[in-house]
Amino acid sequence: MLILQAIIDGILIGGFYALMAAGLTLVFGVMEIVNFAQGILVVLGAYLSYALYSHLHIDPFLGLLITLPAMFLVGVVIYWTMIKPIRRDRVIMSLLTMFAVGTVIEGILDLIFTSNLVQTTTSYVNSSVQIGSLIFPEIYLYSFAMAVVLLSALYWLLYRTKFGRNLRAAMQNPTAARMVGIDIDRISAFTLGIGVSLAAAGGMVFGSTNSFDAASSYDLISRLLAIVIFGGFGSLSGALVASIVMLVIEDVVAVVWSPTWGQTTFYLVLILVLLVRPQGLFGRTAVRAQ
Amino acid sequence: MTATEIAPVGAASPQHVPYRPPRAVRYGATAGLLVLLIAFPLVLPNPTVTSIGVFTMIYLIAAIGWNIFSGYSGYISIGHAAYYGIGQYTVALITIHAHLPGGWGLFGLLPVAGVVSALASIPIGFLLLRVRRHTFIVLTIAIMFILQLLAFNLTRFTNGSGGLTMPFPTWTGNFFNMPFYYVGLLAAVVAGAAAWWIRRSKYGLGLFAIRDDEERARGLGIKVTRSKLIAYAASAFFVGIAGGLYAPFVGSVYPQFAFDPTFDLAVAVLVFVGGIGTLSGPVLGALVLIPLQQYFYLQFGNANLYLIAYGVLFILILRLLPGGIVPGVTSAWRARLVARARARQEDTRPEDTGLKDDAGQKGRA
Amino acid sequence: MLTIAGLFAGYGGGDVLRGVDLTVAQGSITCVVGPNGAGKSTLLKVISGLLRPRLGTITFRDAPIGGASPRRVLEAGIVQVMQSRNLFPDLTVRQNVEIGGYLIKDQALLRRRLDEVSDQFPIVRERAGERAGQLSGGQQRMVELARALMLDPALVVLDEPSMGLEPRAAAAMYASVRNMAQTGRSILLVEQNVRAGLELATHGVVMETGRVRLEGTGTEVLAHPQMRALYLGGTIEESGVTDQEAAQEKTR
Amino acid sequence: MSVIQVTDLKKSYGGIHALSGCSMTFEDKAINGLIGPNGSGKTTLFNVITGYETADSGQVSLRGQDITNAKPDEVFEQGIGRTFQITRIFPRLTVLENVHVAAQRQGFVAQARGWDSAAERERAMEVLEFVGLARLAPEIAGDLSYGQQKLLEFAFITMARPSVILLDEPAGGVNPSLLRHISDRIRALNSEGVTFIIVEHDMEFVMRLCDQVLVMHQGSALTSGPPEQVRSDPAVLEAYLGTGPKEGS
Repeated sequence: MLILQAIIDGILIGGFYALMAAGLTLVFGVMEIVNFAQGILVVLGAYLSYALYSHLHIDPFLGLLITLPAMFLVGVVIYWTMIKPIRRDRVIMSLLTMFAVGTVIEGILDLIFTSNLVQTTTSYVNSSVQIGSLIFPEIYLYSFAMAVVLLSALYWLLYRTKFGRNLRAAMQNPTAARMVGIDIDRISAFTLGIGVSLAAAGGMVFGSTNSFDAASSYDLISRLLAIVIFGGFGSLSGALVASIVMLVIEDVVAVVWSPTWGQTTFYLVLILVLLVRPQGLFGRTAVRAQ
Repeated sequence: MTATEIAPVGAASPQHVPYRPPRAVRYGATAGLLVLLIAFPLVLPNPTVTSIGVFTMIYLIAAIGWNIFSGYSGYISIGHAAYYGIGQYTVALITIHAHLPGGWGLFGLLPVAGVVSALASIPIGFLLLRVRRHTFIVLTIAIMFILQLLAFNLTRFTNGSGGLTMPFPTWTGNFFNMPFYYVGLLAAVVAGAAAWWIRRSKYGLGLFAIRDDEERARGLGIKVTRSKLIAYAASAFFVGIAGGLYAPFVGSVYPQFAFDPTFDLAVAVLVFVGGIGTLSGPVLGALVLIPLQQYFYLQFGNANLYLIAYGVLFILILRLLPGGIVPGVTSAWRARLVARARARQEDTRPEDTGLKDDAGQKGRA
Repeated sequence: MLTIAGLFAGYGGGDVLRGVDLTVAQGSITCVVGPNGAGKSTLLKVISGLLRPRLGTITFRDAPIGGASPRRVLEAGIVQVMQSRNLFPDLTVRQNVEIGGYLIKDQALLRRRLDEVSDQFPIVRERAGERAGQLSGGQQRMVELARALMLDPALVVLDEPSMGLEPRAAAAMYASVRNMAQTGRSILLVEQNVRAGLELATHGVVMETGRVRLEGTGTEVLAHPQMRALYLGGTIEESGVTDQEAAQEKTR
Repeated sequence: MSVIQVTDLKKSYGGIHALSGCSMTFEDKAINGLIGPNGSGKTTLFNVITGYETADSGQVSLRGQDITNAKPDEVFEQGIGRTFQITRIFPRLTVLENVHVAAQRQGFVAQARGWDSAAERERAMEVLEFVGLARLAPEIAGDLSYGQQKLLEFAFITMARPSVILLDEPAGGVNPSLLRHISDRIRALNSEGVTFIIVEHDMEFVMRLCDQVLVMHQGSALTSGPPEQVRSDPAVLEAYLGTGPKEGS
């Protein structure tokens, strides 16, 4: 029963990890950028929700109406000011640049919020629903529902709209996309905006289910990267599956063995996968045609 | 037809303008710097200042070591804190389990810390070096976090988040920092000598070839996997020593400070700012930035204010001087000399030099 | 309608194109052939805006387009079908064609164009919902041609359209190209399959080492005695070019 | 006498047969020309011989010894050097350092010694002199012009005294006087007993230089023989000109 509970917890938590990982892998798929700042952007999202809740008493879920557009803007600005000017060696340079951008944001957050751990403790954070002997914390249920809604919206955007069609075209064959007149920079800026918004949505849940500070970003980014490598860089479905699988494994190991080992298993699974398939679970050796 | 007759090949090249200052200048500067570093704590014995000196030495060793792998081979690692941590834990665990007293004897453990780090780096490197580019960078930091988690989890061994406490040294007071400083300086000199030697060696030339075009290097008979692994282990060795010096200096070892992601950032920034892949780059970076960071810390009491400064600096360097200060300054200086040589030549021979003006475009990723 | 004069372009250190002069007449099918390394593909890249020329001019219907972005070239009325991997494999056939009309803002016009193109290329309707990556090489090429027509271009530029196609598919593709020309479009194509390309063309152009060496009607060029020399040794008009060559060497 | 023999080599990428059972014999101490229309598999053959790609099936042998799918470094150590169609030098090293990279040594101690021992340095200057780049020795290789980079690549390949040199389009993008220079260097080395295999589209260059010309078409050998014979072979021209538009349907 404990294991069943752990599996369900893993799936519920995996849901909002999928949000953050989807943002990371989408950005990579479109512009080959490993957004190393994704972890701190999640924390930034968490702080925004926290600040709105603690100062203005805006429910974090409702607050997404403010934080998501704001974070979208952050992503767009980062693209135009930081990524677009990079001319050569883009893959490595953009990775290092995002690493540096993340550090600046971390420093700023640390100045504003200090390094005291905080948590967005809404009324439903500590309440839960019980079915038989299974316990479902309300926040997990709500956040899972939100993840499903947002990921569905993302799929709708990608697969049912013209913008999504253009974005996927740019992802599959950037040169051909330019040849039909698609503005790759605009698509890229937009994609980074979406990726950062998804980070913020994940951050809202993260900040409600964990006490955090700016330094939490390191743990987050390494988990997210593990998920994305596991799922294959640039693969959206890979990221979703990997989020759920990784979190389920973590939670199961946590109850069977110990919570700390659960976390370690996370990385050990990653290493095992890479020993067998260096390109990740769903990764193609060449992500895009050159 | 003999070689000298063909017109287009190097025909109108100006007499060579060197890329580096003359040997006498370089050796003189090195000796002068060494004298300054030896004299520094004697002139300014204030413990606050000398403790900045010790931190500078620790980062100097690490930066030189990191550069041997990442700078020379072009594989950027942002997870070398793994070996910083292993070095710290090696010294702390041996001290505690062997019930060693605090004191000079602990410095004897520095080579051990280096060797253990290097040994640990071999299987890790073997795994990491299977992948390239972004996946490599990402995995280096993942490995670092795995080790941090292990340090937290293997409580019986590491005491987990409780950390380990080192015995106090036998010396105190204003003299406290001195031994750490000089041992650190000695280690930094050894690291610098090793980096210099590798740069001069056939083996090192192979590393640079790998940086420029790995497949091509393989095709010229270079054992690329072995070369990269050796460089990785060598850099782990020195970073391990840096960790081994840090542990007795601060007197305690905690997982989050041993396997510290900000250490990774700091080392990468130091070397990038100074000049990646150069001998003097890491030295310049560490000697300028670490005192600045420590100053920030002491002045504003906020450990993370320097994060902002570092981040901004890193962005600026990546944008404006992607090679770092040393190559940036030397190439600007050389451009002036070339321009002058050309101006002199204009009078006698108005042809093109046969060299492209824009060297930047050619670099292969 | 397209005039290229004194065009120099290349990558990195060297020039691949060394003074190309070329005119594509209204309503013609102009085929550029030449041995590998002659600079044919580079020429197309410069025309479509993927590569900036170093020297020289490109004029299309009296407007200069040298160095313009791919988007501006499209807007000017030139659409290029690239050599290979031209489609978006995970989009449907219909989406692939539709995206060719990316620059069309008027939805009604977009639908009308899609209908017209679908009439011309039945495969667009027949396989509308399938992923483009699942089509055969010949079918993909048809979809590419259909996509190129979405903007109703005045000039269609084709880079080795027969590459990788089996003979039957290549024949169908050539028929479509001829069809395009009959509906009033000008065509500029580069071909490896010299005979096929020149028999299709109204105007043949032979390039070698970055310059135009021979011009004439397709059949004239094909029958030219120096074609053998061109492909199997010897340079065309060897004596005639040396002075010009020397002059151009100086301008660099 | 054959030096390199390939037997029934096959290599395909996603359904396209780059090599479809290619068998050829390259003559020892000769200048072998390898020609064929675009996409006929010449570069793939080079890549398979030199270990940059692995064959799906078939055999490569060097003087009777099997070297099929050996690694690039092993192939080089066997005495086969090559250049690339798009020159591959080390752009951030100096010209001299580039040449020294190609002089690898075995053993830990030898590796730890300075990269330019006196004997090596003399040899390096010799090969640079040979191609006329000696005066550019201290320059950064990436700053050289395209033609000079080609010469540099050619020079460092000869550093290790290979017995066979594979050149992938040595004439591409090179101006006429430099071209003459390159063919002179090839002849000079050949007279010292070095075997050449040259992929080249400049037919004049090939026909003037080569002792034997081998023709590839659609991934396998079409014909081979002395330049004049190949040149007048109607099948070769057919391969280059392709088939007409109507013949297929």
